[in-house]
Amino acid sequence: MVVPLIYYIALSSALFAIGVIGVLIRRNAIIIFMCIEMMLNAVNLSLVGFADHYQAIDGQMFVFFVMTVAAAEVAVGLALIVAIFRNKATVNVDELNLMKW
Amino acid sequence: MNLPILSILIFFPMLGVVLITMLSRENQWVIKWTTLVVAVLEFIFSLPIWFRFNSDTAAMQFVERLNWFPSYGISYHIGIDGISLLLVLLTTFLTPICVMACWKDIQDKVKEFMICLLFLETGMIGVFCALDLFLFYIFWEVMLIPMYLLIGVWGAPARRIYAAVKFFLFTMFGSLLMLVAILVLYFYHHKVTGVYTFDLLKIYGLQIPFQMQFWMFLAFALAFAIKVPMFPFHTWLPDAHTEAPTVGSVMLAAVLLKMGTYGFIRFNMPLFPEAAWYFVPLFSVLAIIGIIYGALVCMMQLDLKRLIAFSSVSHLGFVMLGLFTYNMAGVQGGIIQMINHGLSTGALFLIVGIIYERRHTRLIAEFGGLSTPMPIYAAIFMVVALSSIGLPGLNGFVGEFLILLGAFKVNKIYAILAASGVIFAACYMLWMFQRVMFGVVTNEKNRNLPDLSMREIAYLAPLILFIVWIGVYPNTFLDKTKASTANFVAQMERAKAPKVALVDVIKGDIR
Amino acid sequence: MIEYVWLVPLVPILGFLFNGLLGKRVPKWLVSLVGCSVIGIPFLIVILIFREYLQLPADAKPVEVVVYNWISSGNFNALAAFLVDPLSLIMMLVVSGVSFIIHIYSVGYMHDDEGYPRYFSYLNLFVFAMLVLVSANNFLLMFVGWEGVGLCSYLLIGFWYEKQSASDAGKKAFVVNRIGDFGFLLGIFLIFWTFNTINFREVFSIAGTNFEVGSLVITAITLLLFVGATGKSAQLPLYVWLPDAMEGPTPVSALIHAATMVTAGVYMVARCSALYVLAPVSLTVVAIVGAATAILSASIGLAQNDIKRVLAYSTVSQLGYMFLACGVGAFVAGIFHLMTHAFFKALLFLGSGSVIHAMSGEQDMRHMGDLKKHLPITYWTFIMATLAIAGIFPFAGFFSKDEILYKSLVDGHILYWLIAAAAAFMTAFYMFRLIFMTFHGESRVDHEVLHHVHESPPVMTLPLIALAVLSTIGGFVGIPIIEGANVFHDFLAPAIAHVHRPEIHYPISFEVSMMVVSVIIALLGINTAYRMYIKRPELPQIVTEKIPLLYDLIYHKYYVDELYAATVVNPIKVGSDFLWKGVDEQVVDGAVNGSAGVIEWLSYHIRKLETGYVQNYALAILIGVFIIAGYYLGR
Amino acid sequence: MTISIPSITLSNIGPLLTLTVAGLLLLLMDALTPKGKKGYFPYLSLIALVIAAVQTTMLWNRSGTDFARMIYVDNFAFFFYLIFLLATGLTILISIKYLEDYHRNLEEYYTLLIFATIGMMLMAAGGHLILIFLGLEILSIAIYILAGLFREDVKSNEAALKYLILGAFSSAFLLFGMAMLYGATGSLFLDDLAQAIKAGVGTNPLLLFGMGLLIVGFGFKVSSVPFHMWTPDVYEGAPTSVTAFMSVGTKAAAFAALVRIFFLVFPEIKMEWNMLLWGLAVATMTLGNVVAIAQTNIKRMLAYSSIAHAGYLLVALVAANQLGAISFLYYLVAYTLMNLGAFAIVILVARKKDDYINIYDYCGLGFQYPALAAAMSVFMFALAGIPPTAGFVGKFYVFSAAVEAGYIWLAIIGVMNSLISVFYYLRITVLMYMRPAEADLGPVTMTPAISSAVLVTAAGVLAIGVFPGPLYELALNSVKIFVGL
Repeated sequence: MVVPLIYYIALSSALFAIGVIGVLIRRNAIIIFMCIEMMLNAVNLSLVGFADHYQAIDGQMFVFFVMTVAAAEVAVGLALIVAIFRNKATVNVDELNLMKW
Repeated sequence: MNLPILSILIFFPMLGVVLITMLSRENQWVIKWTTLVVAVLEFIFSLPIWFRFNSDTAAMQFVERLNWFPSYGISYHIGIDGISLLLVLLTTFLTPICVMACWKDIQDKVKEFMICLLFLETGMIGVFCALDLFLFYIFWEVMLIPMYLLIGVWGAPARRIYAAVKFFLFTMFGSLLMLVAILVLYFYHHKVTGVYTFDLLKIYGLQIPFQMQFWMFLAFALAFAIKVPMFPFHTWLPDAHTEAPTVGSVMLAAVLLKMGTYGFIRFNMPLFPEAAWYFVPLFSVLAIIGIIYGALVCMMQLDLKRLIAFSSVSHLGFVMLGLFTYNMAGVQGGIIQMINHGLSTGALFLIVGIIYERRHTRLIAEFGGLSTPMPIYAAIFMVVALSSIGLPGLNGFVGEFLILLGAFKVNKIYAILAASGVIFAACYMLWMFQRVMFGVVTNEKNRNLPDLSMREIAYLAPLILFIVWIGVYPNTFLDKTKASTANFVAQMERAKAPKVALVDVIKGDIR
Repeated sequence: MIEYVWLVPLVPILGFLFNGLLGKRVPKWLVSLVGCSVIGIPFLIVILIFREYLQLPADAKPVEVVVYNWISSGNFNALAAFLVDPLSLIMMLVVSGVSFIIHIYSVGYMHDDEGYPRYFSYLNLFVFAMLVLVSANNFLLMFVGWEGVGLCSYLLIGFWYEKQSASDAGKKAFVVNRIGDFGFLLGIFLIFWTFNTINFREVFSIAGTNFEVGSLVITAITLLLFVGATGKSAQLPLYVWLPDAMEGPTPVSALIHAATMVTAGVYMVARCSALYVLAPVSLTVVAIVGAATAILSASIGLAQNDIKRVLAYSTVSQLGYMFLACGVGAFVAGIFHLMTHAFFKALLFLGSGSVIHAMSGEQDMRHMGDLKKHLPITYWTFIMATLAIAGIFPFAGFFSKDEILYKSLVDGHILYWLIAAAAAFMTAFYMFRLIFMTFHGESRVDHEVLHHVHESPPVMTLPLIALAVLSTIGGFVGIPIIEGANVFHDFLAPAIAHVHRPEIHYPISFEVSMMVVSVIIALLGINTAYRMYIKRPELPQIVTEKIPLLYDLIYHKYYVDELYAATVVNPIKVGSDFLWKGVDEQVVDGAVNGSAGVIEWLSYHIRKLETGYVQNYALAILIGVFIIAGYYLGR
Repeated sequence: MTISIPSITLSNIGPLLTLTVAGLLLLLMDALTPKGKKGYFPYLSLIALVIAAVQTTMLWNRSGTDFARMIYVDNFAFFFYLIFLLATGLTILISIKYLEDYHRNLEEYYTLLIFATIGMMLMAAGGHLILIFLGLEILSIAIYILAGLFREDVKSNEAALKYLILGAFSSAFLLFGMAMLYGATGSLFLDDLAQAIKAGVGTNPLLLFGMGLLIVGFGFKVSSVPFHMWTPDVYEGAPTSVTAFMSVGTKAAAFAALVRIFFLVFPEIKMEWNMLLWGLAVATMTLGNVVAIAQTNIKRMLAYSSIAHAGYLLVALVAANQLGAISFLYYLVAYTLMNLGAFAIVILVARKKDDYINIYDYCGLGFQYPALAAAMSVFMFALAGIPPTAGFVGKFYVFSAAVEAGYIWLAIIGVMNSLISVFYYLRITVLMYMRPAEADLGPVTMTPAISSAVLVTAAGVLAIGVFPGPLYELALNSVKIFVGL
């Protein structure tokens, strides 16, 4: 059975949206990172879907790079969160508003 | 001998700036003398353009042209005609006077002050010489900076910063729109001729559709009207004049304001002749409002410099009225009135500066009866005040008369209304004079004011000389402008305003 | 010599420069010498020119002397050039002559003043301007003199600048004159754009050939010029400055505000007679204004107590006569009266100056009386001048005044005559009132002052005597009735145009009887004054109490100053204040600062969007995404 | 089955290689060199940058692609290389003293700068969306770390985290956009995308949304409204030298990619995006300038100013003509010089660490340190666009481009915005020259490195302001690749 392209797009969009909402509403920095991961993976899904649709390899190749980058970002992110936790004993993004206006 | 004389004039003060930069800040005396020498030399260097100027042609003279940025059509193109000749000379003439005038006034940050002054001179001469729109714009903007610093750093303590910033922003407001208009013009020129150029003389030949002229004229006019300043764009002027140090006020009044009127006659009118005709009523009425309004507001002023500032609004109204007549008398009157205003108002500011230096106040009420302790001062003040109110035999009259004569031909109502400004001028000037100079000395501080020193007489005397000279024998100066003005008038006569309703122009459906 | 006519105005200006620049550094006698001789020399030159002119052949007259091209722009050319013709010669003679006499008088009068050199330099400058005014060959150069004399008048009225009233008066004079000059200037514009020239003779000849009588443009020109004349010559409605001008030193009043400057308007109208005759409407206006001024100011003169103010109102009134003469087309009569008036009014002022000098500065006639014996020369010369102004035969005023009265009747209207006659009556009355109050009756002088009362030194009395002679015999140059005896008339004729109207010849008896009538009127006036101030000194008091309202009105000069203050001066002041504080600071500058304010306000509020919460920022990004998506979906 | 290995010319990526080697070398040296003896690191980095720059100039005028069309080898890329190298070099010069003041063993700083530079270069040269994305991420991750460099500083932490969260968030959008473009055309090569669009995918919604999301992603990097919110906070919190680097480097790199994509791939469907960008440009300029007025922290003020400058650059993008492309390049050079110069002064005036970064700390500077203040004035006037500085010429080009393309209103809004900007730039000069110093803030210590940075930037700002010709020719040469304009 061939899954129509639109399904991929719909699913990935839905995942992406969930990720976006997560970023917007969760207060814990780590969960926010996880939501961002979700957004990236949503994109990965659509890339794979398109690659399948076009019978081309580029899309799938892209996925690997995205995963790598995501990992790197999270690595930096976690390090930062650790540093912040040391300084402020919180990872709640609400409490990070020293700078404004 | 083919010295690039205008370039020398433009950049010689910069050389002075470099020189002064290298001098020690401690040694004020050396700095002042150096500046004075540079300024005087500059004046001497500028004399050849007077003597070697050919009055029979309207063409640009002493033209220099270098490719500056050829692929963009920008060239270093400078030259003068009869109109700019006088203004360049006015600038070089006034700068040494200003240096002398600030000799004692400026004790603080002398080095920077002198640098600003010379820098300003470069900018001003550049504006009057530039024949390339880009170059013109550069000079036009560049001279804002030294003037801004002069007002802001050495101005009167209370509101100098407000005045400086207002001056800068207000003037820049207009010139930025002009920049857009210049660009539009530039691309239009390319569209029509296939040539990219900012060269004014080339763009003169362009036939621009009226619709476009209309907007372009407005954009240019805004820049110049602010600088002039025409009502209702004048409010920066009283602040800037009042707060600026004496020399700043002098330069501002004498030269900077002329850049606005000069802009009209050099750019606005020849570039957009049809629109220029179309706008005659608007601008004449604004000029007349400026004349009367300025004079009336003058009457109630409590501050000497503010009063003179408003009188500038009034006087420049005359100039504008004259330029918008597009006939010989009016335009020549306008040009000569530019010079007159430079001399008279410049002198007035110097004169006020002299008592400001002694008393550190500009309030009219603080003075009174100064004629008794300062008779020479009184005499000079009187001559200058009379020149300012246009007494025949002094310079102001020649300009005002020719302007009104020209205006009368265009529209009698304009001339009648504008001439009433002459009455008001007498009112405010003489009333001010009375309050400052006449009566008995009531304020003890004024009792023993020293009269003018030799230095003060030395720098006022040349001004008085020219005030009388132009009044008695204006043809010396009128002759120089004759060919250029005739050319300008002929140029304007070739165009006529199309008969279209304003609404249609704005809507854009005139074709 | 004629070609050196430019020396006539030039020499005084040398005096101005000398006294102005060096006066403080040189001894007083040198100041006096220079000050007087720079007036004396032009007087001599004028006399020489006059003689030479008389000998010129008719076709060489008049002479124009071009010095240089003053202003030229396009086809506009204003030359610095002088016109020598009968009218200008008469004027130059009168001006330089009277000026010379008054300069000499001033040497005595101003001797102790601190500003002695300044005084002479101003006075010299005045003579320069006045001579330019009367000798110019074009309207613009005339205007130079016109404004120049206004300036000097300003300077000299405000000579004692420490006195607030003096500087006020000077300013008022200048500003009111400027209003008149405004009209003059517009007139010049109209002349230039009508005739393409401003040269007198060219204008007049073009006007004569190309324009009909009653032409609108000529009417406009002449009316505008007349506005100038009303300002300078203190006619209604611009006469208000002249009485105040008495704040100046008395010789100045004599020279500027009696003999010369104020007559410039009359001179100008006569000079432009060729235009005025083409504009009957303007002539009527001139006549009406003249007549009205004559009667109005004469009536004010009735109730003034300041000796100089009486003379000032009398001057205004006499100037009204001159304009009345011009208005009925009798330009020569106007000029004739101008000349005789210059003599006797200068004398009156100088005489009053002598009185004031003697009285240590007192000017109020109520504090005088019985000065005859103290000041004999002054008294007798004063009497002669008064008889002249009253129009008693054979004093100079008789001839000129009678001519005006006569002309106003035959060429004008019976009403003019009635008004003029009434004014003549009043003139005689108040002048003798002045004489009686000052020189006769009981002495009301302070004892303190009385000690110092003395006759003036010769340097002051000699000018009085010279002028007295002129006031007495000056009229004989214009003897009426007898053919050929009116030398003055014949001499001036070439320079003056005539009104085009049918010649009506009246019998000589009529003319003679009118003369008699005019003398009778004057005598009546004198008699009334005599009765009121000598015979029954209590009478004036009774009269004033009987007509308090009228008296009050006259005493307060019809409240004209107050009226002007309320209707013109104050509204302008209030309006200007409103323009400044209301319009300029609030509206115009308010718009400027307001737009800056709006941006600043925005700045302080938009920055609040930057909350510092990272999720809000993310939301902004999402909103941006929605906007973009919305943009694509919504198109 | 045959595998065709594409032929590659390594010298085409010579500058990148040099930097990579240098970066790795620095990492290695960091581990090997004992503490306290690492002072030569910045100079080593500088040498690497200079070598890269030389290599770039030697590559000049090469054209085409390499590495299987992954990399563009063209003057456009080279021009940007030079901008990046210049920016990095200047950043290094102004960093040395600043970092020493913090007494921190921060040698990885230089490595990270160099890696960030590599990322930027990849963005400018990338011929494939993956490569652009990778470049972007290399740059971003390096900057996340740099922003959080001062681990003990809460502000620095906060800035880094904000930047990271939002950066990743927007990267996701960018990526989604790329995916959509892929979906619409079936290729990730820019060339192929351009071909496909020319062939008429036209207004395929996937394409449009993809393009829109690219705008979001790059808009974030260039800090265009409404994706700009991070800018002030991050600029304020990050170490000043990093802020300086970010403000010019990231922006230039993102614009390089944006310009390359929009001018190469999307010119055919200009109608689909120009009005959108018109709106963004206006909003960006206006917001940046207006809000900057209210700022008293100079770093924050410069942040808003950088938002505004992004707005001006977007104007050039909207114009979408050759002049627009040229103005991009010119403007970015000018901006690099003037902004880095300004930040150099900010670092100097801040004395030790970031002690004095309030604008009122500039009071009286004009007569205490005339040369410093003069330089700052030059930068401020340049940023405000007043002749004869590079800033003016840059704006002049940008607005010329807009006028030429017929966007006169955009130009008018642009110039009015520069008017607003004059107000706050001018305020710095007001404070420096017209207000007396409020307190003695201690002496400003000038080191040769930072002085030379100030000198180079100030001289550069004036030089290319007065003689804009040569740079114009160079830029013209670089934008010839955009045949669609």
